[in-house]
Amino acid sequence: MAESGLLEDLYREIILDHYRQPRNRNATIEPTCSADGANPLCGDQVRVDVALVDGVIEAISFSGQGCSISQASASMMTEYVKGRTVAEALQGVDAFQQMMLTGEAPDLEGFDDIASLVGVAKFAARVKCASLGWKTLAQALAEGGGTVTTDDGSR
Amino acid sequence: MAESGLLEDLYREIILDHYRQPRNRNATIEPTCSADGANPLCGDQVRVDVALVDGVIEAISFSGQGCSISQASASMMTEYVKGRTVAEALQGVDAFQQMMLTGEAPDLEGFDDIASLVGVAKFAARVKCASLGWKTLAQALAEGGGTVTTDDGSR
Amino acid sequence: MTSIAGLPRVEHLPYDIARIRRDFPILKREVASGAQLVYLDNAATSQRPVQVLAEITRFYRDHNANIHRGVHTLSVEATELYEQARAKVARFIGASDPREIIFTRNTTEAINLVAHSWARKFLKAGDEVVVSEIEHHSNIVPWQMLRDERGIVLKYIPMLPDGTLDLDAVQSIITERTRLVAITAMSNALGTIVPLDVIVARAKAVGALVLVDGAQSVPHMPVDVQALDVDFLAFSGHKMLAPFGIGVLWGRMALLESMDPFMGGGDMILTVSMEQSTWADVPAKFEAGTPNVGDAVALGAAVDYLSALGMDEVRRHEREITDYALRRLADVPGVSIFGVPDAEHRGGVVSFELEGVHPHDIGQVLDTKGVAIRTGHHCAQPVMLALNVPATARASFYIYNTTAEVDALASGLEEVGRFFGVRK
Amino acid sequence: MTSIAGLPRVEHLPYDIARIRRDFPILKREVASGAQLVYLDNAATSQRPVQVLAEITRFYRDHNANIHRGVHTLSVEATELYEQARAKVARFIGASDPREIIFTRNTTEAINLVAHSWARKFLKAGDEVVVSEIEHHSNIVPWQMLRDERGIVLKYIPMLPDGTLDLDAVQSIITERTRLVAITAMSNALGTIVPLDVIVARAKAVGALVLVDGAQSVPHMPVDVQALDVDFLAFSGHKMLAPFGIGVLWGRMALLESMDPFMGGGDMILTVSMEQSTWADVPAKFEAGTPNVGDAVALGAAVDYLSALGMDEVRRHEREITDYALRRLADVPGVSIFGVPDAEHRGGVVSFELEGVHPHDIGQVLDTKGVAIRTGHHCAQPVMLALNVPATARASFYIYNTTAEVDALASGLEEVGRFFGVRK
Ligand SMILES: Cc1ncc(COP(=O)(O)O)c(C=O)c1O
Ligand SMILES: Cc1ncc(COP(=O)(O)O)c(C=O)c1O
Repeated sequence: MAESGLLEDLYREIILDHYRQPRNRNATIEPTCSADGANPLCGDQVRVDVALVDGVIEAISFSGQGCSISQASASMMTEYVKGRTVAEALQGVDAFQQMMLTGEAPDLEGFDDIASLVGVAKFAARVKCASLGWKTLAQALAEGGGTVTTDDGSR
Repeated sequence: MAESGLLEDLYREIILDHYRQPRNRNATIEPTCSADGANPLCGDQVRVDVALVDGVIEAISFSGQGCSISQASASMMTEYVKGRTVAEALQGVDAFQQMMLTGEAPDLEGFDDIASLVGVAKFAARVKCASLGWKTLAQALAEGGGTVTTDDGSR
Repeated sequence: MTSIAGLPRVEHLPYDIARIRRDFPILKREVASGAQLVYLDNAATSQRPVQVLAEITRFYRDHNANIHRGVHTLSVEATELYEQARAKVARFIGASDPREIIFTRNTTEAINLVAHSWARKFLKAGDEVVVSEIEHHSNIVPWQMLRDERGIVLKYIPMLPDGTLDLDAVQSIITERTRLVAITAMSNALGTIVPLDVIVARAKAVGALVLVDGAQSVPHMPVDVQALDVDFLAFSGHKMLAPFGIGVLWGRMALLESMDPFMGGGDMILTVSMEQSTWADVPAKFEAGTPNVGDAVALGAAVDYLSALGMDEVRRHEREITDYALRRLADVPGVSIFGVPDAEHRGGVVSFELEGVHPHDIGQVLDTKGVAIRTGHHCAQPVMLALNVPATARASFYIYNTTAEVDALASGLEEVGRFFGVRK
Repeated sequence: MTSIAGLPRVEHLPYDIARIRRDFPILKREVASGAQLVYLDNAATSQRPVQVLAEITRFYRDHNANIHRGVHTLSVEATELYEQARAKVARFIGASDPREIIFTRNTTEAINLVAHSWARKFLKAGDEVVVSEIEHHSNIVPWQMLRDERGIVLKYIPMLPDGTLDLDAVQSIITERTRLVAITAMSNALGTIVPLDVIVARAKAVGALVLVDGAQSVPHMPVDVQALDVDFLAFSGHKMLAPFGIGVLWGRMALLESMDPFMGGGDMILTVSMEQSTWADVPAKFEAGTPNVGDAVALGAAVDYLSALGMDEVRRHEREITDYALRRLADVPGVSIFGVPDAEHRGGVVSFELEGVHPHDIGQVLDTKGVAIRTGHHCAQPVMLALNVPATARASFYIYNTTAEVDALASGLEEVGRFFGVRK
């Protein structure tokens, strides 16, 4: 069916897998920095806790609630950045944002699962969901932590 | 020409005559009551002064500026009410308003010239011009005088 | 000013759903997946019939001009059409005087107008404004802004778990200090029909005014401002077959006359000098600048369309569809429905959740089946908070919806459940 | 949010008046007398081309939905179209960021928004707002209301007898206490083009902001907010081929961000709880409630239409017509023209009087010839006061007007003179 094709574009199996069995969700870690993110218009909320040791993300946890896309994306994000340096993590954030903008998956080591989210770029309303975990991570890594929102006043 | 017919419907000869030679305009009288009227959206202004003796309009004057319709109508009004009782004058005001509403000339003694304004009823935008003098007269005759406007907030 | 008596009569038409659907060509549209549209997002905005679209085009193609008291033919015609639309709207809601109809952009502007022009003038610190917990943000935020600016007290009539208002609390919450009760006639999030009579009675008893948010009631059921015995009514054209960009504030003439203007500008003045200006009469006083003439005229056509169907019939149809939907969705595994269980006390709005699936995902999957529903907080975050959910999925009906479309929704939901692995 | 870079390019079209006129079927209309319409009331509102009307219909027939972040196809499409229109408008006036475009109902609302959200927040008693004597009421009354409410000082740059501003006075009137200069780019009553550079330079020198009322400039000449170096620009869609009901406030992003919301309601919030709400980002913060999506999209089409012609060409055409009209009307017995004598310094607006005939009567008689002009105070009573006339007659031109239509006006005026017995 035509519609199934479209659906599977968005909801790849790996995404549903992360949604049903999120990684690093509510993990018990001792965070050195944290941030909260919200997409109030969908009701998506996420908190990202990071344990940084010598510029390397030793441990990470996310919590919150949201749609499958936002939850799966946050789960994949934690898997990707764990063990990487802050610089590498931020590069990942950039690569992700770029993918949402262009609809093309980047050629980045370790990004294979994440690349399954490329289909989201076609669904303008969902890009904010997918980006939430990543933006919140960037916020946590930035000086001071704090709160981000993916509602930029556009509709 | 079709357009000429329409035009002459509005601007009957008798109207133009009153416009060019207004009666009781800037007459010197000793008023017992007065009122100002304005149609600010056209810039029409009129003042009506009345000398009442024992309930009879002994003398009347109007002044101000405005389009041919408002001036001619005020002029005709003064001719009509001079020498009549207040009750008769107010009956005339009613009859005039009625004519503007229905587009039919009333069968009233002394109303022949005034009936030439019946064509105005077809021109919604001009009804206010034609009514100005009459409304101002009614205001002058009412307790206290004062200011009226023919802008009723409609367009 | 056009009078109500001078309006042409509206011919009554039998309620023929096939004919009605033909008036809405968009219903034949396919979405990206190739599925045919099933439009169930009517509480957000309705679709527009060809009659209304034709009226817009006709206005602009044949009569377009600015209405500011022009003397030329087009301007006279445009003015007449605009004022006729005002009279049609007045007749539609039972107002006696067309001048009591103020054209605004939407419900939101209508409520803000009252907050600005009435409340800022007449309320002082400590005065109470009462709203309810089931209000749309448009009937909350203006009062919060006023509270923060002027120190009025804002109180809420609480919502019970079934989505109705706590009517017992009405007596204690509306007090002698209450100056205004601003209340929705129907919740857009849950469909709850509010028993306005109870609230109006209490408000009258304490001498408070009543503003009704009719955004969801005026499009869907008979509304008569005289019978309601309220003071203000706000609603939006776009939810009742008219274009975006036109809404209405109705108010009692004496009240409107007592109020200050809202915005300043052309057309709301009597005179302007460099020193001082004086205001035009109602309704012009509240319609600063060039109004949305074209869409007001189209609202007149929308009102004619609804009147031809008859608002009793509209309500009957929606009640039937809603009743069917409530029963049909209850059978879908994992679905729970929020709000009152019977269609008698709710409008054509069904908010629900599907166990284990976020509303956003429900909406997305349904979209691939052509089924358009709304997901989110529906601009009613206090309701979401009270229900303890981040968002809901909402299907909402209008004159053209069919039971077959409800079936499409139900079977779509079954597939959503399968897709996300909801256990049966 | 749609970016400017992502917009399709607009193909340039040669300025072919016959083709342009075919896009406006209303120009073939006859008025009651049977005469063909000669529409010379463009400063009040323009006519709309078939392309714009088709866009309205297309939007409602194919894509209509509420844009409030819906997940279904129609809502996504409607949102895209709405945001694309925002980007088109941004490109049209040289704004770098589409988010700087706030959709309002009209110029009047745009100016009131600044008075409410910027001035009420940042100005205190004694602060000065400077306008000019040739402003439209929409750029006077909001400041008078603010003055009466907050004790700001309102000052006027005087008009000289030829309808231009007294530029010498600019230096002394705009002072160190001036916080805002709100000034029209072109007078709607006289057509005067204001040398904004002089005023902007002085405003900058004292650190005041500049708001430009572009209601008459944006439709008729190239306008680039970067080049103008101003802070706010307000204009109306209905004067530039778009429908009624849609207007624009452009503002510098940092300014817009610093401002309070205008109205409260749906879509301008980030979160709402019963206790407190937080605001959405610009532009949503200023667009409370359901926006006029359909007419915004149509404004996008109007802007495309004008861009295809090229605003330089539009201005050239109007200058030619105006030049012709100034010369042609000067020959009509009894006519005197107000304002600057050359078309170089005026827009396509010619205000005049005819000796011994009230403007109202001029307009009425011309109407029977099909010639539609505006008569009255043109919402600029201070100008009327300065000219010492109760009203004027005004002809105003747009892209579709021809010299033949100017001839129709002139011969119509000759007949008016004969009819009312103006001596030759
Ligand atoms: C110079 C000027 N400013 C403001 C306005 C007000 O525009 P609107 O009525 O569309 O708000 C107009 C329109 O007549 C105008 O010409
Ligand atoms: C109950 C209720 N009130 C107010 C509104 C706001 O209407 P608008 O966005 O047209 O101003 C809505 C629309 O969603 C509503 O459903």
